[in-house]
Amino acid sequence: MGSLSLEHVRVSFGGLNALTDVSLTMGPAGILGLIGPNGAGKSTCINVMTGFQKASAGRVLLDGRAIGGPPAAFRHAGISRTFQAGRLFATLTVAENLAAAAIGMGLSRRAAATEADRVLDQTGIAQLAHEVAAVLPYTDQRRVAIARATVCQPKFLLLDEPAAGMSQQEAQGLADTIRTIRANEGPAVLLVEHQVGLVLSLCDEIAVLDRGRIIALDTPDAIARDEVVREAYLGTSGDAHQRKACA
Amino acid sequence: MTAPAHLEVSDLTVRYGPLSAVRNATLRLEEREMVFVAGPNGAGKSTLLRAIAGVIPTARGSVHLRGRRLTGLSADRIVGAGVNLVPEGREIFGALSVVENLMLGTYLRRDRAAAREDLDWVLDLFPALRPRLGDSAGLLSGGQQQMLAIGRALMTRADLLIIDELSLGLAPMIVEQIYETLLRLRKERGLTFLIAEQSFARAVDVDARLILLNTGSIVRDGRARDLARDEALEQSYFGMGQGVA
Amino acid sequence: MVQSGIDALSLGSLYALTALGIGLIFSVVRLVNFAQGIYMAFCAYAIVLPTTGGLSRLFLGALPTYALVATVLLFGILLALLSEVVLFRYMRGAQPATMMVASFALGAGLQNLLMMIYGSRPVGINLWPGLARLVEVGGVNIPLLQIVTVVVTLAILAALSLFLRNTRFGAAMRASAENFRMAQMLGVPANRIILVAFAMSGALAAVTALLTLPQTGMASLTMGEGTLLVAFVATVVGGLGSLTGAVLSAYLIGVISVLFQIGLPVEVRPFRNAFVYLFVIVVLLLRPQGLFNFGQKSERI
Amino acid sequence: MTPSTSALVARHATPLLLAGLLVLVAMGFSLTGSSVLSRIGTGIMINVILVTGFYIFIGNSGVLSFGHMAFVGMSAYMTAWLTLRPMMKAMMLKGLPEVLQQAQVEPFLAVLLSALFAALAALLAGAVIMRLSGIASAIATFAVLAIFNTVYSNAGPITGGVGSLVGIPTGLKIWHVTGFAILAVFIAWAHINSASGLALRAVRDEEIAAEAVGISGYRVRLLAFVLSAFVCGIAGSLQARHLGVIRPDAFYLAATFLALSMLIIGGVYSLSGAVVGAILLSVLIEVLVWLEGVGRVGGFNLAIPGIADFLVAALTCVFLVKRPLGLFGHFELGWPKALPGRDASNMSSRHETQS
Amino acid sequence: RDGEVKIGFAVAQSGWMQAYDEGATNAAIMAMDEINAKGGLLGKKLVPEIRDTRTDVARTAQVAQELLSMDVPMMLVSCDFDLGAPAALAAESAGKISIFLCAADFKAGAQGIGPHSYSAASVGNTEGATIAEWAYSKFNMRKPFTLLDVTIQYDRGLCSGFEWMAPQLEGVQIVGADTFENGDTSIAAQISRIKAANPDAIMLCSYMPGAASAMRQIRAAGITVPILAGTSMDGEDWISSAPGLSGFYGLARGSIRGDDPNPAVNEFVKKYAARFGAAPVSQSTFDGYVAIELWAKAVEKAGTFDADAVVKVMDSFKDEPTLLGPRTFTPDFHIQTQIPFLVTEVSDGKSKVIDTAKLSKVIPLEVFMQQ
Ligand SMILES: Nc1ncnc2c1ncn2[C@@H]1O[C@H](COP(=O)(O)OP(=O)(O)OP(=O)(O)O)[C@@H](O)[C@H]1O
Ligand SMILES: Nc1ncnc2c1ncn2[C@@H]1O[C@H](COP(=O)(O)OP(=O)(O)OP(=O)(O)O)[C@@H](O)[C@H]1O
Ligand SMILES: [Mg+2]
Ligand SMILES: [Mg+2]
Repeated sequence: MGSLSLEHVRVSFGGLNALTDVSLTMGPAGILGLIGPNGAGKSTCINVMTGFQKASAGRVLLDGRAIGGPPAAFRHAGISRTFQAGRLFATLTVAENLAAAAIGMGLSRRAAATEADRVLDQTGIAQLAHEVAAVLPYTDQRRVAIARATVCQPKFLLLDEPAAGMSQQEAQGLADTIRTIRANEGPAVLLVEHQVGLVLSLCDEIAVLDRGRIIALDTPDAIARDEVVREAYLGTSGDAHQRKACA
Repeated sequence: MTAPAHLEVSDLTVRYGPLSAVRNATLRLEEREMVFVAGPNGAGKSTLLRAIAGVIPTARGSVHLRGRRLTGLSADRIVGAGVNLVPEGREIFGALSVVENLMLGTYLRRDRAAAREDLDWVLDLFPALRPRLGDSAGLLSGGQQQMLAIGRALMTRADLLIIDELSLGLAPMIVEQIYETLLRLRKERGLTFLIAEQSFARAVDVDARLILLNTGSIVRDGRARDLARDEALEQSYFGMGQGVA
Repeated sequence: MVQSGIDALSLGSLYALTALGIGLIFSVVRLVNFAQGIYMAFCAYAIVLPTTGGLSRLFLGALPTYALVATVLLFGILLALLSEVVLFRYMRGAQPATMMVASFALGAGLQNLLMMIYGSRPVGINLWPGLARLVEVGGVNIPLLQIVTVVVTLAILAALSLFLRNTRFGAAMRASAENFRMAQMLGVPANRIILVAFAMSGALAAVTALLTLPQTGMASLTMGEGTLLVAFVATVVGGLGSLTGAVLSAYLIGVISVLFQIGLPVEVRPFRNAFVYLFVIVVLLLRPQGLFNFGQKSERI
Repeated sequence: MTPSTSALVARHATPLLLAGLLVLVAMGFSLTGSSVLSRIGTGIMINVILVTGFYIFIGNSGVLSFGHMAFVGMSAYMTAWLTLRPMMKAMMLKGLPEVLQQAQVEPFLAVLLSALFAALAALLAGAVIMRLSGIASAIATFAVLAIFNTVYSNAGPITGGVGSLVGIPTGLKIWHVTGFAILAVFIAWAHINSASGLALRAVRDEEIAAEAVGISGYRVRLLAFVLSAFVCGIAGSLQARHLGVIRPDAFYLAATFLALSMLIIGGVYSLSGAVVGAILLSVLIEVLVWLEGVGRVGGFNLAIPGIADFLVAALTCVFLVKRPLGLFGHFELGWPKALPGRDASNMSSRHETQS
Repeated sequence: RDGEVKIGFAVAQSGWMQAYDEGATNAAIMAMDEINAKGGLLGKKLVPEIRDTRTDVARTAQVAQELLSMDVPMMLVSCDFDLGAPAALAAESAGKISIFLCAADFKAGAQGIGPHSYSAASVGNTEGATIAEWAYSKFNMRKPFTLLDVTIQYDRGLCSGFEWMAPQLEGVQIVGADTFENGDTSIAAQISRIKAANPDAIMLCSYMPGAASAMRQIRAAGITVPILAGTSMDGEDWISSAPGLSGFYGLARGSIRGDDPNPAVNEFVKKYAARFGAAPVSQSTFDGYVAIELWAKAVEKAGTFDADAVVKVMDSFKDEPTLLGPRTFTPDFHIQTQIPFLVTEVSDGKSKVIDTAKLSKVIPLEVFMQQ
């Protein structure tokens, strides 16, 4: 399995350092979780790894080699993502949403339709194929967004808060979807999420980001017990149900 | 005669075209109550809250605030009456600066000095916003925007706060802090809250009243702890039987 | 040289006033109001009575100056308010393109109305001939009118920007622009705010008419069109939503026009506008977010 | 019908129905045998082609263009250059290059060449301005229109200047033009369903997400721009031959807004909308003008001169208020799958055609 | 009906052109009524068929079609060349005669629309050349400046006629030239250039409203040299825009103010005022009358309404007397290229006829061709 990594990456916006010397590698761990307080720099990490944000310093490495250019170049190299805000092609049908992504990868219209059908089946949303994206319920929109990101078998799949606004039950469904994708297409996954239960249950490894720095990188169990993480992120009083989830 | 409820909703129906998103909803909020609205995706939570705030028209029924009829008033008049809605999806003003967003919350207030103090108070509550006061609000991270939306609502000093999907995109610790603050506000300033959440774990946690919506109708209304014991309910609406919560 | 500078400034001032009127409405309701030009023509015609050819007879023009200015302003304001109340209010949330076409239709309708009342011949109006006088400034003779134009424009700009910056109105206006419903949810009476913006744009159209007439001496159905187009371009080139940007780029286009008029050889001079618009394209390519939009971007991924 | 052809028909129901509609309209105008009516019908068909051309770019890209009338005009002038008698060109258009001086091209070839010329011009202009999107792009297209107008008005030796250029052979038949209109509809339909068309609609809906899936907004926008200029070019060439006289101002703002009104009244996001909008507004204008004429000829002088224009403007406004997404919204004729009401409101606020 | 002949009018009854077409249309109808009163033309009564072009080219072509289907032998078309052309073209391809009410473009004739198309008025180049010659001889113009409004074709013809004539006049040199657009609010830059050139006359090739506002700005800038113009600035309505204006000289084919040296014209103005409630607002009114006059004479002479026969007669008209004086057509020119004009002066805000002027040379065809 290949690897996608940030190497001493710094991102600053004017005076603000969104990321300070972050090094992080996804790939070997299969599903890597990335958690941290609001504004810690999680989305910024994803943006840098997908070409939406230039690093002020440091590099992005794909299989050890530096990668750069516009987002399309990253996508063609097999790096795919979803967005914190769904960003589906609202007036297109679900099938067309997927086909558009395949066209972006250089497929012909016909081949794109075939690829879309394949992914629809693979991700179990074939029944939605002819729905227009804008009218889908929130949960389904998330699933379509993930399906769209898996078109043409990317090697890396970066998900930004895919479970936001979902109930625990729906989040479980999402977890299943992600597992299926892993099983079928085998991309390495980076999962940014505030539903800690989901992250703990799904990830092989978890990185914790706080104020632009990685403050911990460990197995889910270790992270759940980590005092520093609890202070920075989980909170101390009301985490009863969170902990229940990791049990 | 008993004092009128803080909020009295009777027989409220809201339609989107042929579809009734909320049907014959009747509910009552006493002063200083914190009431949760929960229910699965598409149950009509947002619709109910928006209709109460006067953002969407109602097909039938009425809303009264301390005995005063709100139905039919424009949204800004309803704010004037002391009701404020934090909508789903934040709806911050991306092109305006953070401080402008916050100060807009005070638009109807005449007490300029107190408003300034409130600004400080909100920034203490959400310290992440303080260094960003002059920045365009659209540049904030997702969670920071949610903080801004809640902070802005607090700035209105409405005494009935309606919050849709409060914890959306917020880190667990922040959610924790916000609830602590809201409970304090309820105690110190006598605010009333109506909050929509996906799950009712939080309602159980703070021992609040819970209204359960499904496909537009109110199916339960009671103490969250009592409802939580109803296994069937958990199973059918939230799948909490799977042991997630 | 000084003379050309003043020329450019006074031309830019007329553009700037119109750009301000357009920018104001745009920043509040996402509407590029193509009817702004016809407001101006209406205000100008209101000074005289309809006649069938021959000499024009004064209507509002017969009033003493202050009353004339007041009534013409009022006239512009009423027209703008009327278009909001009768038409644009019902188009909240419609796509900008739809509103733009509606405003164009409104403009066409109003122009027809004006033509039905006054006929299509341009009317000579001798407003404030005293302003035509030359005054000596630093050794050059400059028409008093140009000085008045520049001064009045700058005064209006200053007053307006003070008003928008130092009252809650400014932020409320921009907020209503961005998200009408959310503004209402905070208690901002968005409809009233929009009315005020329309009133201001109407007043600006009236001022533009009053400053144009002494210069040209003629009112015509199309008198607002040229200025309107330049103002429209200026609002975008300056950075939409930025009123300062709109004003600055209106002045810039004024300067560029005068420069091309002076600098181009006579055979190429008729192509002046082509050069001006080429310049506009270059600017857009270099700064698509607007020439004077120094603020950060307001959307992120 | 074999199953495969019936599937084909079902899949292409929209253009087939539209073609049928056009044939019906053409028949309505030509069967009376009145030359005046057939002339009106020809004008309507030209409008259909024009608005379809506008739609190909505006509808699919969501970017408003003020510039397309420039391509219509360029094609019209090219038609004049190709079809005017060489003697007249020698007299009036001394600056024309030798090839064009001598050219006397057969009418249909002239349509094709002129439309290609318009497409080429769009390629050059688009290569520069299609980098832009949203309102900046709209203004850049307006700049293109203004430049066209200024240049053609002042390049007397080539264009005859601001005045009318006369002598273009006339004599278009309504059925020829209807044929071109149907061709335009099929071109638009083919584009909608092409890879590039789909990608363009994706860019329209979410440019950032489109970038994330590897689509280049610039490329797909440019292609649509060129294609729509080509279709507009067909309209321009036919327009020149319909009237026999052209001048730069005929291709300026008034014409632009008339075409945009037709498109928006029909529904910017729908090919059916473009076609029906063009027919509807054209017919409405004809009817109102006819009524005004009746009012006048009847001797009662019921009609104030110009009242028809006023009414057209007023009705347009009323219509836009009542149906801000136009007659068709996101629907197409013959598509059984309809979008429920919800998205109409959502999409209008979220996917604004940039102005 | 047998005793009638329909005359087509494809003119604007609405839209901005209406104000310009109205007078000439009225005058043409007066001329027809006079003919009818004398027993008609070839024994037939002339009946006007008026259709509104709505100031729109597409509509113009359409109403022309409608008129032609009524079998009119002759059609009068809109004053403006650009707006009238589609109708004239339609008539041409139907082999019918069309006469522009007052177009000033040489293309309104055999060199443009075709052999059946005429204009009752004079071409812009002629006017420019005429006023140049006149100014030269009347007040020794030596250093003129031309200020061209590029917005319409007429203005360009005017200036190019002036520029053709000026160098042929002994000692005359054009000291400067500049352009503007009719809608420009300010011509300050142009005025600076005029001042620098220090001319002894300004040839203003423009029309309303740009012409009046240019004049106002020129005078306001303290430039007092004579301003010369063609026939487009006839009429009174603009004078109020430049009060106390002096030193303006324009041309006219006839006077609408009742001070025409030709009493017949003054008589016509009175009759017109009596019939339509107001005096004509522009001299182009007369052209409508002249158009009918010329055509009727040709029909009379040809003894038939047949277009080709009538064209033959019209093309042979040399100094044919009309209300406005002699008119000439040739197979090459269906518009007046060398007619006597009245010269109107505006002094102290009052305009009056002070002279007549006629071009001494024939303008060669090439001059018209170069646009
Ligand atoms: N384009 C930008 N301009 C200015 N500041 C930015 C920009 N993008 C991000 N930031 C800032 O950088 C910091 C990190 O943002 P980021 O979105 O990566 O946080 P996050 O960890 O994803 O937070 P959340 O969980 O709330 O989504 C925040 O303070 C944010 O405001
Ligand atoms: N603008 C709209 N137009 C049409 N239907 C709508 C609209 N908004 C919501 N609906 C429908 O009304 C129903 C209730 O939606 P609502 O958003 O109120 O649910 P919710 O409980 O808030 O769901 P969620 O958990 O996803 O926020 C759903 O079926 C939804 O599809
Ligand atoms: Mg984030
Ligand atoms: Mg909701």
